[in-house]
Amino acid sequence: MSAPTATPPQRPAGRKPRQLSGRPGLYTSYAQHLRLLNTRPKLVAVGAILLLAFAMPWLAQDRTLSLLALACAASIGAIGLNIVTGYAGQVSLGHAFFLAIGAYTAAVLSGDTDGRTIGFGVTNVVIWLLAAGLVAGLFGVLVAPLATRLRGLYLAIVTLGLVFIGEHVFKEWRDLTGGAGVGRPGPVPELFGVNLASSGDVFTSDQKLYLLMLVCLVVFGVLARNLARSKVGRAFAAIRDRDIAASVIGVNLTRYKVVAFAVSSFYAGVAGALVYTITGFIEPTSFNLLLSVQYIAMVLIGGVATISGSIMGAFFITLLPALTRESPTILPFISSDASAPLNVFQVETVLYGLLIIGFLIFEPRGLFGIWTRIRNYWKAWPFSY
Amino acid sequence: MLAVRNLEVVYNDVILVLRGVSLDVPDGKIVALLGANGAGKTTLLRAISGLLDVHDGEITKGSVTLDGEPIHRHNPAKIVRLGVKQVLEGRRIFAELSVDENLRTGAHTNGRHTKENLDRVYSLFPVLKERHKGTAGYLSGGEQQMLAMGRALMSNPRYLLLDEPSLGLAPLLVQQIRDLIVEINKQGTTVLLVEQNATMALSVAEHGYVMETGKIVMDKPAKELLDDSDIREFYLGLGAEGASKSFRDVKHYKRRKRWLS
Amino acid sequence: MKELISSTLAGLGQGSIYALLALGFVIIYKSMRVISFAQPALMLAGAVLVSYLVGPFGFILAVILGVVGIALLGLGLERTVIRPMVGKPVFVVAIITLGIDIALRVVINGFIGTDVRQVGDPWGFSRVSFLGVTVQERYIAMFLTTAVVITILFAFFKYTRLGLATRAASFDQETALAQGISVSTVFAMAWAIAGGLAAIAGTFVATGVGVDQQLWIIALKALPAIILGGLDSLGGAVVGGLTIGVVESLVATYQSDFAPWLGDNFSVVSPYVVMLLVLLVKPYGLFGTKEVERV
Amino acid sequence: MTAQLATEPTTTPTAPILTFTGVTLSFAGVTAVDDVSFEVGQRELFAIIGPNGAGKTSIFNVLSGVYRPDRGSVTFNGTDIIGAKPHRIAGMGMARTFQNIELFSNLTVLDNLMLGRHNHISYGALSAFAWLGRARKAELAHRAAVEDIVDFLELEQWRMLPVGLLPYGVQKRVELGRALAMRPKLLLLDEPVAGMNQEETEDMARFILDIRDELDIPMIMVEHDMGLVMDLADRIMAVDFGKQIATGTPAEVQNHPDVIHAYLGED
Amino acid sequence: RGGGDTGGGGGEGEVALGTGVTQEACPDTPNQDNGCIYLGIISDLTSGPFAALAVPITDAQKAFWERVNENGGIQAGDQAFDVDVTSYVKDNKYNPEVHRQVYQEIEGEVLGLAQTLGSPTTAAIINDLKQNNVVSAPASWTSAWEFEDVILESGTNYCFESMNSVDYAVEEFGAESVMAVHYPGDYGEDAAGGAEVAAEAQGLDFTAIETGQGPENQAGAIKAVVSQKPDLVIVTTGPTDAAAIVGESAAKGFEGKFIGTSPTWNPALLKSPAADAFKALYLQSGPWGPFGADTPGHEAMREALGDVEPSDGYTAGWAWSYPMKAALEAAAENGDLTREGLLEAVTSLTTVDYEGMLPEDAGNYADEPNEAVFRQSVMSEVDEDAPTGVSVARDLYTGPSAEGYEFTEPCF
Ligand SMILES: Nc1ncnc2c1ncn2[C@@H]1O[C@H](COP(=O)(O)OP(=O)(O)OP(=O)(O)O)[C@@H](O)[C@H]1O
Ligand SMILES: Nc1ncnc2c1ncn2[C@@H]1O[C@H](COP(=O)(O)OP(=O)(O)OP(=O)(O)O)[C@@H](O)[C@H]1O
Ligand SMILES: [Mg+2]
Ligand SMILES: [Mg+2]
Repeated sequence: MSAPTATPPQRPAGRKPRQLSGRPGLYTSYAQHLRLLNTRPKLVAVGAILLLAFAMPWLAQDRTLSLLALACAASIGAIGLNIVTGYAGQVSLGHAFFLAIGAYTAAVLSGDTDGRTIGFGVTNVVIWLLAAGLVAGLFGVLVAPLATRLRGLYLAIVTLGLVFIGEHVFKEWRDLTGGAGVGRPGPVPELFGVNLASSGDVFTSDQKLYLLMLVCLVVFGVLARNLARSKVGRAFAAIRDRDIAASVIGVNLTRYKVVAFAVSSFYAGVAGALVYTITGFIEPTSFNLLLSVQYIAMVLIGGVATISGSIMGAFFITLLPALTRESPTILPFISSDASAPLNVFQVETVLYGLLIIGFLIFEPRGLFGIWTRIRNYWKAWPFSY
Repeated sequence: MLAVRNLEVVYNDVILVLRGVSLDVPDGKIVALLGANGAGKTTLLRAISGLLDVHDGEITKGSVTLDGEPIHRHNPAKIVRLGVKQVLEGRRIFAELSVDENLRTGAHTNGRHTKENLDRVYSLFPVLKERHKGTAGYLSGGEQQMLAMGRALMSNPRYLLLDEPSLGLAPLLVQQIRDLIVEINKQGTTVLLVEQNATMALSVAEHGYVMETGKIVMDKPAKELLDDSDIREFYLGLGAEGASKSFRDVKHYKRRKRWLS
Repeated sequence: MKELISSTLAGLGQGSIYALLALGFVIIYKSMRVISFAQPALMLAGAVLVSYLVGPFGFILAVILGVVGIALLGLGLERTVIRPMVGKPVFVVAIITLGIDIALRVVINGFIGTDVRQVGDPWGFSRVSFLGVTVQERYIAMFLTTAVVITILFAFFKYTRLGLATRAASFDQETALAQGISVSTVFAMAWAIAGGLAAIAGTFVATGVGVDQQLWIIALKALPAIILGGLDSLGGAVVGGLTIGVVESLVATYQSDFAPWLGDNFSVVSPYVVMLLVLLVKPYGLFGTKEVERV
Repeated sequence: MTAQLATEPTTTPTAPILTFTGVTLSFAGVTAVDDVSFEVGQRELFAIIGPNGAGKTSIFNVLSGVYRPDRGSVTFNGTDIIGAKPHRIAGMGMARTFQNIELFSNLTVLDNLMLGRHNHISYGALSAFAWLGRARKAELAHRAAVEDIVDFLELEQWRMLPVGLLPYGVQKRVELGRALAMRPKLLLLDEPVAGMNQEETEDMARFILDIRDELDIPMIMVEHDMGLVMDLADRIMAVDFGKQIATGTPAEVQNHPDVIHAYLGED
Repeated sequence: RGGGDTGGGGGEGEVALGTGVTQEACPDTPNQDNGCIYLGIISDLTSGPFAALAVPITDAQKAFWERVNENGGIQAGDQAFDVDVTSYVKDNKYNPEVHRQVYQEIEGEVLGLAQTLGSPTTAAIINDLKQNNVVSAPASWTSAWEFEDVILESGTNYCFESMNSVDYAVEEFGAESVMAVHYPGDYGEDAAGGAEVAAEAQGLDFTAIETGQGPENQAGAIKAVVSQKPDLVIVTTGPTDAAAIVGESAAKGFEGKFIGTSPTWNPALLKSPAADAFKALYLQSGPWGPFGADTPGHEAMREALGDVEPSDGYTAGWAWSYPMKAALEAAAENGDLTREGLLEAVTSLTTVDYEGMLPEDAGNYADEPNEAVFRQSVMSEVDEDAPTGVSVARDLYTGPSAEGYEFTEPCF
């Protein structure tokens, strides 16, 4: 008997292989579906929010604007962290480090040429902002190989190590940072010859900075949203959900982890530069575990793997302390004497912790989860299709 | 007797999955539960063994009773101690633990007879004995399924709820599992068997239930089910003459059987 | 040479503290796959509680009561805050533990007040010497205590049903439940043990110098230790803790002579550098369980 | 004949799409694949059967680059693929489904299918940021292609749902769709009908036949459902403890005593 | 509600009122006829590293201004103003960003700051302070404040204090080698800088050892002390770290002297195992006498505070308040209680009545730093019977090094 041979399948003659292609008539509807704001309500809602946001300088006090500006800048950082952690699933506690890189890059570039710390006097916002992002992104690329070897909490703690090592370097490198407890001035923002950090005739510094931050947030938010819905964003999600399967369907794990860290760090760098432009002062010990954790909290509280969630989370965490500081008005019976056993200051801090706890217990999917809940209430999402 | 009465289960507060299911599992018997994917069979088992919580599910109506006592408010640990044990769908072994340790976790509520039970399981599944120190996660799909079965037996349960035990097993092993179910049943354990492999299930069960979208649509002795023409066509894949038909002849747009709707 | 030996021994003593702290982290991790950032607060609470109890009860009894007290505190936290989170994403739980830490430390600070509190340990800075090498007595006490604690824990996880149940629950809660394992009991126990360990560690940290509001920071040193040893390995926690202790001590002693260019105070970050180097070679630490993944 | 069947690789008349020669793969203590050789022809539906733990999935893992074998060679479409990274092999046109569904459960059906096209979408991260032009055009074109697959596999009603919420049988189908989206030159199916009822099995059988007959894609299928295997396969290889024990037409393998003894049982 | 509140130009009397000054009485004051001057406090009240000191500092300041109010407040012609330091108290958690945020929250409500605690934190708002002319009393002793007009520092700074400590050790113990064991940053480096200046001036061997926070991080410092055996160690750390350094060094046979600064010391160290070592080897420098010192100012403070656990945080908070009081009085006298008026009063202030806690010329804010800086400090020794565990060994003195030092920039 001969070895069995394969019998090619019999196919009815004349039938051509069916091709999986071509139905041009439907293109327009896909285009519509792929649009960023693909439904009318979304368009209206986002338009209204933007309108309000840009009207803010005329509606709110300077100190509120300053806080909002901070929240906008932090949002960019939160978006960055969400890209690497939320979308690509690589939990990073190293965000503080990248924020620092951005902040110092910007501060050095725009700094006084003959101050006690290094400075090059390049005060143009566009230049130092991009530089801050790029330098931080470069560090992200250097760190990324760790992510190809380490998983989950191991990666998280190792990136935390980065923060500690960074903090050490920043404390010791006095020419760069001024040293612990001394610090250096933040980046100097100048655009079209106008120093945005000093009040002018038309706008106060807070108004100008707020607008700058808002514009940056809109730009970087839209860019991130584009990335998220692209091939790259899908590859991130694939790596996050099942990395072996991702590689078997053709996703280059190493490359996309590097891209995720690079983009995330770029955003962190930009955010670092902006945050400390508002603060106006950089102290090297600020870039610590707590800062990283705050950003993680923004992502979790806002909602993992959503851009709008990152923004909500950043606003929540940035504004929360200001809100808890209002607790005396709600709880007037609590002593404002700092030496009393349970005084307002302790209540403030405890409340901050408790609110985060309570929030996450109530809705582990974050603010975005609450939003979808509300939406579900109206239509039984996601079964509405 | 394990009895389910008028059970309604809702996931995430909105998705109604069981819509008034009633079912009896008399002592000493093997009862089969058939049904398409997504009919709610697993959900029913979860409701019995108290595991709905983990999935954000909730019993909104009806009851589960064991010998007349309601148990649907008990926690899973208590239900296991009462002798009702579920083998989860899919290969839910503890991947990082060794085979031996996996089996020992099964004995959690019944530590005294670990030794005998271990011997019993290893004699039922010699493959596992060979690899008893190995990491369970590296076992093949079928080996993992055996491990899950063996683990459930470690506590000598009175009622065993099996969720698709033949899933992914080689034909020979399916036969073994079937024999094993019969054997376990002979030794006094009542079995509620959820299966896609209707041929196998109905060959051992005394009574069968068919479930469709959250409702019991048929409830007959197994023999009668085997003779039912719909069951023969849609669950057993038998042609009109009783001979199995070829998959090569499957038609493109096939009529689907739905008892409801 | 003598300096090398005594520096190593001091490192081992300090490392014992890290090991005890690391064990607390590891126990919680083993049960629920979460790094509990509440450990620093529990440690501080332990030290403060002992400092209050030592007056009326004496050191030994105070430590015992302190351990029980903080174990109960851990239990209470688990019950009220962690229990509702069972089955939720681990990073959410981790951030919640951080919230606990923030809130709890404010309360504890109230009990510390402006003074440095003392735990009244019998060792102080007294030293014993053998073979020409002198070691502080408290380091010996720490080392021995750690040895005893680790032995007990090992036996617990290896030989008891609850120990195995704990490991099972950490891998797959639903399946564990289906085996009749009460996952909540497992978690409660883990938090109680972690609390007790934190109290012992806190007491040791406070020997000699006392308790102030900043004492909690030391607990973070346990992080590189647990990663170095492998997150879910008790033995790893001990090896990791001791390694970190010795490395830190040696770096502190010799760095200024051999590598001053690393900057002052390099010893503070040396644990993280060691951790990084080890992980590049062994991605799950020295003894961590490799995540089993196959398709 | 038995001995010959077991040792000699069988040949196909046309140039084979895949040649698997003398491959051995072992893990601590287990030889999962032991000197296995086979070929798959250009239009063939080749099935692998064998008891649990025989090494079938391991063969797939070697093929898709998840494991690197200790010995042997694998030539796919003329290229030696031993040592290549999984994503490279995928790029060459090898697609597979998994025994335990490996979908990206938080993503929608469409996104999962679009991920299948990952290697065919050629724009970089920078154009992704801007979205204008290249990226947008590519997305639209590939979206249209993916919708065709949706049609083909009758997945319309679930397109926008996260796959995690779908019934098991549908998920299996989505996984098949994701593999098809890769425009494969060879498709590996690991237990495509496991856990399915009769009805769903019949559906799947129909898709498999369509893929072969209409899309002209050769396949290797691992399956325990003997009815399906015997009906659909052109050739079958049986393995046990990593060794191949028989290769031949369904009828030959079905009656092979070793196969009956090790796998089918006397029923 | 009566009276105009924040009228910028003039109001009803002849006194010009600015932001944070009202005709209306302060809340909860017995002097219902007085107007009110609001001063803010930004301090480390809960979880920061200096909370243990910041709380007594804040309490002492409250007591100080209460006493001022009880004595009729700040007189401005036929009008008087109470000073309120309780309405705008904020917690900075010792974080510069938080500090700036809370500052912005109260910026529009207060005339000045009765306390802005910490130097990096204050550095974060210094530009805002200058831009808005907000006069502030710091709660820190770094030498940088001498160069800022809006900052009303009191007593000498760490830099001069350490110079004096070195000089003291040379005189008293004939020290020939000095080591500064210090935290990084403003606090430690200011002191180390001063010690180095003095060592150079006196021709002594000098080494600086930077050390981290946390008792577990002191091994390097201890090794340096024990192996180099300097005659004098200037310690600028926190109390527990000092306990580790002093206790362990002594246990290893070190016999030289330690001199610490105020934040280094805590009376409870005398209950610690390191107590004997402290008693034998430790001295305590400070810008003024400790809690139990014998001056009218100290006396008034103890009386005002009543029954409290003694802490030199109180002493500091109290002493830091005098120049603000003097500045307010001067501004009121000038009839200009606006921010500009207050700043102007400050820049022409040459003396301040510290009720004997410090000499009057310690309060010179008019001249150039080199002339204005106050160079005297106090040396105390461990004394178990004193309220805060230390009592004065040598009252306010200036050593030769400090005397001759040309002060043109901060020491760190
Ligand atoms: N956790 C959950 N949340 C929401 N819906 C769920 C959940 N679990 C199951 N469902 C839905 O409930 C229905 C019944 O599911 P169940 O798993 O009980 O079916 P089954 O009959 O066991 O199917 P299979 O044969 O695939 O195992 C399905 O439509 C499923 O999508
Ligand atoms: N990563 C691994 N590490 C260790 N052993 C492994 C690994 N992967 C597979 N094995 C072992 O190799 C053998 C073959 O496994 P494989 O998954 O290929 O079997 P299979 O033929 O697919 O079985 P089934 O039909 O049950 O899926 C098994 O004994 C399995 O335990
Ligand atoms: Mg099921
Ligand atoms: Mg397999």
